[in-house]
Amino acid sequence: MSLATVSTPSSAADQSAAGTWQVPRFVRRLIVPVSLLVIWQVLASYGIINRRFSSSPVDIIAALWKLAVNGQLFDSLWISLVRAFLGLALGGSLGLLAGLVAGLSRLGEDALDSTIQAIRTLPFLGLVPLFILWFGLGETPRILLVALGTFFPIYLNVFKGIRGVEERLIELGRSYGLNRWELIRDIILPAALPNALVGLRYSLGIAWLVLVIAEQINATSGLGWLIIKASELAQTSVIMMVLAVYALIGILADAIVRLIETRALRWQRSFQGA
Amino acid sequence: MSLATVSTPSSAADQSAAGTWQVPRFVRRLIVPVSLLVIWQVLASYGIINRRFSSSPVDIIAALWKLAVNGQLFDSLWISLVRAFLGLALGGSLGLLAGLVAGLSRLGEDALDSTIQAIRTLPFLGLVPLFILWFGLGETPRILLVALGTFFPIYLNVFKGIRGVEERLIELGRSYGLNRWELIRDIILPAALPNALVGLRYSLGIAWLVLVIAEQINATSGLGWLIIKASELAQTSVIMMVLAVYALIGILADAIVRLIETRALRWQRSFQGA
Amino acid sequence: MPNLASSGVALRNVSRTFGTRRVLSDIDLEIGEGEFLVIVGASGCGKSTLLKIIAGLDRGAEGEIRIEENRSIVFQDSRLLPWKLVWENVVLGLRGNRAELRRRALAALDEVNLLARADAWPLTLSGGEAQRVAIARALVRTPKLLLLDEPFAALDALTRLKMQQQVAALVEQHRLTTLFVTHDVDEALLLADRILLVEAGRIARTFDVGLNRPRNRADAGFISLRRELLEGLGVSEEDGFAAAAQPPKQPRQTRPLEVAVAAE
Amino acid sequence: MPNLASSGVALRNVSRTFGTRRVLSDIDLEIGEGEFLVIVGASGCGKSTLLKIIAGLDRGAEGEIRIEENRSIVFQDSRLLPWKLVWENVVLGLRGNRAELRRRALAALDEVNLLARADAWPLTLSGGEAQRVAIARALVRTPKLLLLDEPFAALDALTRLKMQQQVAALVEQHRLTTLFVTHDVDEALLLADRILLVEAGRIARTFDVGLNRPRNRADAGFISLRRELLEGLGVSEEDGFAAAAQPPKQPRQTRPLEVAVAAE
Amino acid sequence: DDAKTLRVGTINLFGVASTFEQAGHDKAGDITFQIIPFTSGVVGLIAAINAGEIDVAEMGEVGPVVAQSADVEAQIIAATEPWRIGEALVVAGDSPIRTLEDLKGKKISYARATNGQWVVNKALQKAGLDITDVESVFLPAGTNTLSVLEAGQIDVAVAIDATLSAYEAQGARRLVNAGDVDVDNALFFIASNKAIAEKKDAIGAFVNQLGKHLAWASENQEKHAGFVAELLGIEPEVTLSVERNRPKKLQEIRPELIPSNQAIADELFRQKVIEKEIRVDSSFNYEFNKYIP
Ligand SMILES: Nc1ncnc2c1ncn2[C@@H]1O[C@H](COP(=O)(O)OP(=O)(O)OP(=O)(O)O)[C@@H](O)[C@H]1O
Ligand SMILES: Nc1ncnc2c1ncn2[C@@H]1O[C@H](COP(=O)(O)OP(=O)(O)OP(=O)(O)O)[C@@H](O)[C@H]1O
Ligand SMILES: [Mg+2]
Ligand SMILES: [Mg+2]
Repeated sequence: MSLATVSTPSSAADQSAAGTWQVPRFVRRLIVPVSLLVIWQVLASYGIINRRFSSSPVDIIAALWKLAVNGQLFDSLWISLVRAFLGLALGGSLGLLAGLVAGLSRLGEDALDSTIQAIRTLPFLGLVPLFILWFGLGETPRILLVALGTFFPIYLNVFKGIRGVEERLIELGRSYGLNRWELIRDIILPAALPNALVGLRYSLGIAWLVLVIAEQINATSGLGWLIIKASELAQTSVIMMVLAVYALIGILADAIVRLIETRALRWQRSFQGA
Repeated sequence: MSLATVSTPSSAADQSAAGTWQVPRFVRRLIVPVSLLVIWQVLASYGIINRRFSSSPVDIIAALWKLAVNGQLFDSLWISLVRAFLGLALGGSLGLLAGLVAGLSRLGEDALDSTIQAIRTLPFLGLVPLFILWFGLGETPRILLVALGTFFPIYLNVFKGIRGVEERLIELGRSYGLNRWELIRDIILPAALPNALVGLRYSLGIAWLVLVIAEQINATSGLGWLIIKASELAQTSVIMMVLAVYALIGILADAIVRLIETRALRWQRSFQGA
Repeated sequence: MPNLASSGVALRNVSRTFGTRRVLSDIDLEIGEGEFLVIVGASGCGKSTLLKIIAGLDRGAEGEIRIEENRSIVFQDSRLLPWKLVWENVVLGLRGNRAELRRRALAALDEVNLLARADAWPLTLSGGEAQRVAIARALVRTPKLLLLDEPFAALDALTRLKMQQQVAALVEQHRLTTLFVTHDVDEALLLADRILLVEAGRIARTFDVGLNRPRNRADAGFISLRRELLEGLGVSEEDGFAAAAQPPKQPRQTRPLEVAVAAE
Repeated sequence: MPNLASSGVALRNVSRTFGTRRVLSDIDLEIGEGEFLVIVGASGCGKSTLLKIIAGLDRGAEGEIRIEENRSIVFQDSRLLPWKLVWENVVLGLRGNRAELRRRALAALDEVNLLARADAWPLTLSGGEAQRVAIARALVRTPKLLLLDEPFAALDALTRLKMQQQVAALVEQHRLTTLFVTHDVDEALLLADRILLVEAGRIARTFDVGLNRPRNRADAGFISLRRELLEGLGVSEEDGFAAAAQPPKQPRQTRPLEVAVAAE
Repeated sequence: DDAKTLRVGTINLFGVASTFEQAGHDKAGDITFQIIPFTSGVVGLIAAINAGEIDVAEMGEVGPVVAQSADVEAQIIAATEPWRIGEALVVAGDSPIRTLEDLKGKKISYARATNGQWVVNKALQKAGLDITDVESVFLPAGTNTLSVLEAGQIDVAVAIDATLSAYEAQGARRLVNAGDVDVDNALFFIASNKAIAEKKDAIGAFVNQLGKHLAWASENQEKHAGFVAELLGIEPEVTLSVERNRPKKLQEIRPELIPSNQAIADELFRQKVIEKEIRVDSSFNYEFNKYIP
């Protein structure tokens, strides 16, 4: 007979042990990225990485500092954030709406899904000249490009989320006399939420990505402009700095969505990784 | 007492009715996009849409014909398809792998997730110059860019899919002595599959999108190059033709994934829309 | 006996086929207003399918069906919404002031002895607790038609007794029409006005339970009906562990349905 | 009586707390090799939690636990993998030639009278069918330890009898150590070597069932043990529908656990 | 979009109109010049003027040809004097390439359908080479070309000021200036036909203001260099070196300019960069010469 003896400490001891020995989660999550940064810096300091190809983290921070001091960074960051936010708000809510319509009714699916799937594959970059034609030169085409880019992940995930809701629960709602809106609010949306949040996370990333393209149209502001200008003028450290800012914002945005996730999905008892 | 009387026809009658009266699914899905095309053509023919702003469907087909006849279209299409496929294969399999590692183990998550989340927000355009520096001017940077772009949707959805697997089923697997690989194969992957397929669908779209950017890198072939060349020369009808080709391919690719989906998810009994 | 003429629920010549399997055939059924109808039958004979048809949840059924709109249902699985707290699940679909709803939910949960778990997430409930929440959810509203699919299967003897009494009291008080699926013959006899025995998708027999209420297990009428019913189900009263002496495979009273269909 | 010294499963001073709720306290338990141990208790008293601890599935338990690695478990919910066909579910985790596995699965499904549904998707099964597949899945392998959490709750009388016989035969044949949770007192008495009565997270009483096998419900020892057990569960043998005459709220033998904790 | 507001599209990196605002030159009488900076490449400019989003666009010599080939309804209304050392072929500081003849078989990066392509063409022509004797490399807009050059992925690149000077300041070496291969590299201003019809006064005022702005810039080089440095976020020393050779005034639109543009059109057609043969003379508009200060 094969036996295993498990001895679990008492709860109090367990918790104090956790306090003393365990590294907090967010620190553990930082270990790898921070180590990568350190290695990079060391390689750069010893000249193993050519400065022309990439600046060292220290150079990047210096560039950051310089642009932060003269205010250019924050201005650019702010305007980009505003654009990303507006585009995301627009694209996200339309995506949610379209996902709901297509997800909830077959008629909606037949009407929307194939059209959206076709549009989805249109490349943004090809659309830039057309967007200028159609929407002019102001903020409109930029925000619309972001909206277009963020629309799809939300749409796809909401649609799929809704179609993944178990028939059993829909039956439940029907037999308890939920009207259409209550069915959506109480059953379909909560069930689709985990998927919708994945869509949101992805949209956040896309919003940034599209901005760089959108801010090429004509702009003297925004991170996208900053990076393009720096590229054309061969300012490697500025390029890398902007990339670093993007990354930071990305991590931040992601952390926010994670927070929403853990709050909104408190009820879940799913696999947490071994 | 409120009553409802339901009278359902006998099965045989039901099926023959379906045969005679119901429009097949794929035709119904085509109604809206085709109507849009017709409206567009009519508006264009009557000059309500300025030709400068967009070509009419007929113009686009003419442009398509011209490029198809001289072979340029198919050459470009083929090379783009090859690039998209290679990039997708690479990015997709790496995304799957990373998603598995991060999804399956906390250690993996701590090691990979934050780094990937940070990289995810880096804008492609900012990376193009770096890719040229690192990988030269051949096919490598193009394929790698596609791989990078397609990596994230797969990763995110696989990760999320795995983390959405019900703890109950994992318990089941554990108590029936499944080893790690069997647990993955028999429980985690099938449960994560619906999500992974959403990721795949999204990746297909992204692959195209990135190609337009990637094919700016010293390409003299591919759909992206066609579109860039056309926009440099303000050839609206060519741009729109290439976009139409993108859309067609997109619909096709999507249909394939749908097919996979319906086959792979036969077991599901989920909400199909009302 | 309730008046069948004013009946709320009626099925005429209803059948249900999944793929090529005919699961229900030629069901003719009327449930009188205020009647307590119990369905018994072997596992897989079509009880839940019938219940769902009567609940208007099965669009694939053939035949004529008249359903009651104002109904509550306890499914065989508890079907709690995992993202709503226990008490929120209880008042699902009820409209009104939140505090008032909570009050009603707590009262109903108290009835099923689950007051303490009112603010828990459903996924942390035990099997019997989840089923009790589902019962509370059905009982907190006063429908015309109450559909219960093996509602007490996961409950211990005491809780089960209490629940039986509660349902009986409620049904009597509000004159609810009730359709009750169970495997427990005693339960059926204690509660039913009429018992349908379903076999392989057909109503094989109908028992009118003419016993006075409250009913007593020791009653002669009870005992003889019990024997009849058990026989209908293929069990002889004496079946105990003695049966283990027989060869393990018994003649199949619970024939797979294919056989029945093929025989047609 | 099996030899406790060579026992495979042992718990010493085990408790389990969820948040602030203590669900199990000070459980000391040894299961002898080949012993058939039955756990009874009110809904929510901690039976399934105890079973999961013994199955090694609960990492949050405190105390000393020795578990058996070679085990099969039937969960309270059937837990079929929806993406595997019924027969594939049965042989989950078994290795070997696919044709051979299928043969074994079909044999096991035949035993639970479900041969006809071997190639169905689990989501199309009825409640009792799903539970029978779960039973077939546990019985198709021959583990040392068999854990069954209310395995027959969703089954009709006949199928239940047959399953009880089958489990008993299998256990006897392979000298399986078995832990069996049930609400059915008769079932407990028919099968058990020893019965544990759990109350509010503690082992309240232990009954050694010294009756000979095969057991008979009419046996005097059986009847007296039955009365004792029911009393332990808070039900008097005569409780029938007569009890409905009492006020609906009874004194709570199944106290909410908070109360028990607060009293400590 | 009233007749008193002229929308002028320019490119910050080299356009002369981009400093209008800083210099306070964005108003003349009751006319307002709304300067709309584009990030890079003439693609956006042509699309914008085609869409009627801007009235006037500032570009190189090749731009008007491309616009015309795309049926954009616009005409050249002004041009600066030649800017012969404002654009050049550059190589990495340590490059072995010393003469134009060395270009044979090398990788040259330029942007299609721009002045850059024209400079490359003329340089090759001068060395007796054809475009097919070198390997053309097209990098996406916004590429850090200097680093690609230094990494050895390409051998030669075309750059225009201020990029050119910025590269030089970072160690790149000029191989040959545009002027040395007979490229004028003047900046051209095209106006949409609609603007010409409806905003004649405003365009006139713009041409006048442009002349004044150029004159002012050449007299206040440090100040202008400061503006550019601020605009582009680079060192004032670099922009100051740009100032010294910037065009100092406008030239008249006259028939003598046509042959050079026609040559561009013919060559681009020969290379199948543009798809039809065009006569460029119709795109020259002489009526605004009178506004040149
Ligand atoms: N994850 C959890 N979090 C909080 N409470 C829990 C959790 N799991 C179980 N409980 C609680 O622990 C108690 C015991 O649960 P358990 O499942 O062991 O009951 P049980 O005896 O099997 O009851 P039943 O007969 O109804 O299945 C219940 O009150 C339940 O609500
Ligand atoms: N969606 C479906 N597709 C195919 N077969 C189905 C489907 N739903 C039910 N069945 C089959 O129909 C038969 C009757 O199912 P039903 O759920 O009505 O049984 P039941 O009498 O409630 O049994 P139990 O007592 O086990 O719950 C079963 O054999 C079941 O496998
Ligand atoms: Mg059922
Ligand atoms: Mg339990």
